[in-house]
Amino acid sequence: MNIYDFKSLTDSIHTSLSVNLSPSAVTIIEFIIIAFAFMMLFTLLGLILVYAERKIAAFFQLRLGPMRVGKWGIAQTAADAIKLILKEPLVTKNADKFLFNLAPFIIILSTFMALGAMPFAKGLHALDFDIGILYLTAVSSLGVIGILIAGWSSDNKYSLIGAMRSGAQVVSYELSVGLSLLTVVVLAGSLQFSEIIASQEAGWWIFRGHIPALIAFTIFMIAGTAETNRGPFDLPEAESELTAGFHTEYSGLKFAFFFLAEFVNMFIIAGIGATVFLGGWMPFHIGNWEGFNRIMDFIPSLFWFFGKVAFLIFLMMWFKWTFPRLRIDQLLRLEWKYLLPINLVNILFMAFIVLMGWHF
Amino acid sequence: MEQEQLKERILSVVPEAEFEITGGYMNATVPSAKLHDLAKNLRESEDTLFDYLFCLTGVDWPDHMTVVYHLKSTTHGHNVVLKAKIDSRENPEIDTVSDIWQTAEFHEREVFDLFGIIFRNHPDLRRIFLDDDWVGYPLRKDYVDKVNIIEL
Amino acid sequence: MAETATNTNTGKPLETQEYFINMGPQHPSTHGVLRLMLTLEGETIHNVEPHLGYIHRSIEKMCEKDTYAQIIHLTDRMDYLSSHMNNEAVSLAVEQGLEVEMPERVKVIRTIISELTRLSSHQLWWGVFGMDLGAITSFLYGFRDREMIIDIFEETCGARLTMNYNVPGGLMFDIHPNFQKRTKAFVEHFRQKLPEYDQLLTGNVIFEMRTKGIGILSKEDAISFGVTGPTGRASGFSNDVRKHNPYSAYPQVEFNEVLREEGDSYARYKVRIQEMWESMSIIEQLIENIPEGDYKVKTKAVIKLPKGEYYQKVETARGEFGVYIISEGGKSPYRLKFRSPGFSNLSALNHMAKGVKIADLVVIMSTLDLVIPDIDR
Amino acid sequence: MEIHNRDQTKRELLKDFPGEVHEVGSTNIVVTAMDSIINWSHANSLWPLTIGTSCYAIEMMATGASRHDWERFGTEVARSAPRQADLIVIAGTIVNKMALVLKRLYDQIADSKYVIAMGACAISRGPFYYNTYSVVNGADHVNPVQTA
Repeated sequence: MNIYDFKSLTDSIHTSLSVNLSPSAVTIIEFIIIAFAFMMLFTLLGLILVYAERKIAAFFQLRLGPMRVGKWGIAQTAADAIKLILKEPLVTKNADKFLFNLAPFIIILSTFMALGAMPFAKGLHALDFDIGILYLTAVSSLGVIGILIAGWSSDNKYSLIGAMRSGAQVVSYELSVGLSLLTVVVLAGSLQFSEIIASQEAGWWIFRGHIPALIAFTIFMIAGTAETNRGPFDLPEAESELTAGFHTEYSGLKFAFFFLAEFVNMFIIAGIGATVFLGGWMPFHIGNWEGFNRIMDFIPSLFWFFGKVAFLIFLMMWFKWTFPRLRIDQLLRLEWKYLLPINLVNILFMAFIVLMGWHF
Repeated sequence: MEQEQLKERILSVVPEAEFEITGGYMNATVPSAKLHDLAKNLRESEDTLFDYLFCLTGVDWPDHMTVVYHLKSTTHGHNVVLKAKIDSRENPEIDTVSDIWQTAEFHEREVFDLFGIIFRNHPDLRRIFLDDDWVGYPLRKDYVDKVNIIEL
Repeated sequence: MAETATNTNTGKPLETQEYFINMGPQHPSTHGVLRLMLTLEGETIHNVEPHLGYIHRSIEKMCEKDTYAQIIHLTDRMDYLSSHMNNEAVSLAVEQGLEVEMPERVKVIRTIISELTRLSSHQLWWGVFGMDLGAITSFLYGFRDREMIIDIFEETCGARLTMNYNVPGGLMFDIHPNFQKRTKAFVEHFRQKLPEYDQLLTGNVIFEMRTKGIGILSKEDAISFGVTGPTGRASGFSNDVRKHNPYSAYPQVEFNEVLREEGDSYARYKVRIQEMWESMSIIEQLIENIPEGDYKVKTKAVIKLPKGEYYQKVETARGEFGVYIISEGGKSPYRLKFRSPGFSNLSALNHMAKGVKIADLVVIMSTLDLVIPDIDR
Repeated sequence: MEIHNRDQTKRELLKDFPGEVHEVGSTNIVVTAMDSIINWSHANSLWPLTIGTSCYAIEMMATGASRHDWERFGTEVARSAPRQADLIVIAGTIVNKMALVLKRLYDQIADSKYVIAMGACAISRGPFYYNTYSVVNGADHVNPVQTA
């Protein structure tokens, strides 16, 4: 279990910094390193996910997708990014300029904060809160404030409708995300990510948690997709209804922030889902098959995590390119009349299973 | 209903109607003042029941204007063409039939827009295709557009 | 509508305010340049007021100056998705005036091409309908198979969209030698693809929630508004011109007029899917033995219609398309009126959309299958 | 054959040029490199505005659909909001009433923006060249057109 542990790497950085510097300076330098790493990750994620989305969409739609910009079109997102950065940043005349400019940053900030608690690999963890899940669910839904501000300050009715839809949607689906995660917390007995992952050493919760874990996972995927405002829940920016929804008036870099945040949010939701239900960086283990488990351990934890995340992201893209969009009242009905009650019963059911010790 | 019966039926409501058969349809030309009553009668009577107005248009003749109504009964399957003759070209007015057939509302707006025929009691008589400040009625024969329209 | 909330301090009902939203002329779901003024309360629509004329090209005025052969190329550009049927309407009206009987070959070819046009139009509609609902994939599926029909057209007459293939007195050219083979191959292919289309949307819970019971139009209203075509037939209004006033080769083929009673968006969807099956069956009945003979009859270079009035209607993909020609005996008509199906269908929009949400308005507009140049002319 | 030197050629070329020409120093390698990157990104990421007035719109849609698939060239993300688009494809006839809207849409697009007039109707009225009272005489009368 000790191979590919990033803890040795992070520890060595920490110790080598501590030799000459005071503890506070070390902390600051480490902050900067982490911030830099996250910025890199953020950009990289944006580039890769946008490209992946285009290629996957093309795959579903019997097309080729980007082909001409670089080999297989890999430079496509780079071209888009440069163009968006250079595009004229417009602010409409009657817009509330301060809030209008603030909104994209709130969204970006919330995604950054969420990335901070994400366990990427064994020992690769910016912060390991003891209330990690609580923190992540809280922070990842901060983005809706940015969307509301964007919609309000744009001085555009389409934006406002989009923002209001988003508000209603995220606030509702936040409950389901939280409750479905709690179902696993009942199993794992901890809110801390490292402990949740460690508790899945004998097998991932989705396999060991009986039917309630499966139900919770399904609900989590539905609610998570809704929380990232992606199709079939892309009502805030419903293209055929509201042109571009809450970001109708945004152009250039600020629009790129919204665009990016959507993809990084998708990564975060997939990351939480992978960590809580699919064991995070934990390799695929089956009970006490020692030999099998050891072979699995040879695959680095980083691959496990990103592999699972990629799978979940693929699922979410599959949803988007298959389903028609819901209507706002149907969306809320789905949450309040179906997902939430099912979820509540599911938690009780799970608690009962845990009490009786029926889980594997 | 056969054409002869229909002719008598229309004559009983509007005695001064004139008839003509062209293009496979029976045309009944009536004065514009009588059109609304006749239309209502034909729409509501059980034996005629012309419930489907499939075409409504205006025609600009040198000395008068007509509004042409193509009617069909979906139950009996017979057709008739009513033509309302409006004597004045300067100030053409006729009663609307949009209270009888709802589709007439749009068609009458179109005729107003392009011919300038005013439909009395129309719920919302505005220009439909052209800008509100457009001058003239382009489908009239005396419409002049020196720039675009070639006169031979 | 929801119950009105009350102010907890005063006990008075809270005031709500209506507001306007301008949808279009540039809007992805108006399919062109239709402009709708929506009066809304929250997301609920109180009133829809269409503003037209953003593509009003004065085709009727132009027709008064053009010869009958020239009019054909303008009709292409009205309802460009059923351009062949529009051409056919004018051709038939002129032939009616000239009292010439078309050879059987012309009739059969016209009918086959009309049905192919209907198929391509319905395919495009299916794709765009999915896109309006948010399922973008259907858009690309619809276009994929539509391209096959377009290829047949291109081979036959050299054009993809504005065909100009029917002319007064027959056809512009004879069919390409490959026509029969390719059409047969297409129908065979599409018989397998259509269930796939149907599966992608029908049966999907979200799709059925979004369409069932949305935008109900009763039969009485459909007749009163003159709503024809698949839209009218979904309300139970039997209006298929191919059945009621058969033209070209329609009297000799067997097909059903697809009728449904519900009158909601789902019914309109189903009617169009079913019509595609009917179209394929019509094509299959005719394609095997296209009669030999001339592809046109000899007409004068400049046609002069005898004095009189002619009304010819055909069934386009959108409904009943009528041409009303008043001729004074000259080489161009004295007055020419196109009765376009879209114009009448649009007039029912406000009636259907009252009290629904914005998202439903998009669905209703999509199922009306509007082509804006057809409305504006 | 007389061989001109560079200055001479330039002078001849500029003979009829109405404005003034200022000499600049040697071109900067950094600037040109930046320029080529910017041009590359503009060329490969043209996001079109979803607007189509008539028949050509269908052909434009066909260009975006499976067979022709303009996403291969990076022209994929059809934006419905003018702020985020780079390209207007004027697909179809422009009539007087629409001209104002088109002008406004053009103004609403954030720089850098490009316009393609697609089809005869948009370029020079096409079949609506005479006898019509409402068609604009080519889209370049409304806003600048880069490609027709």
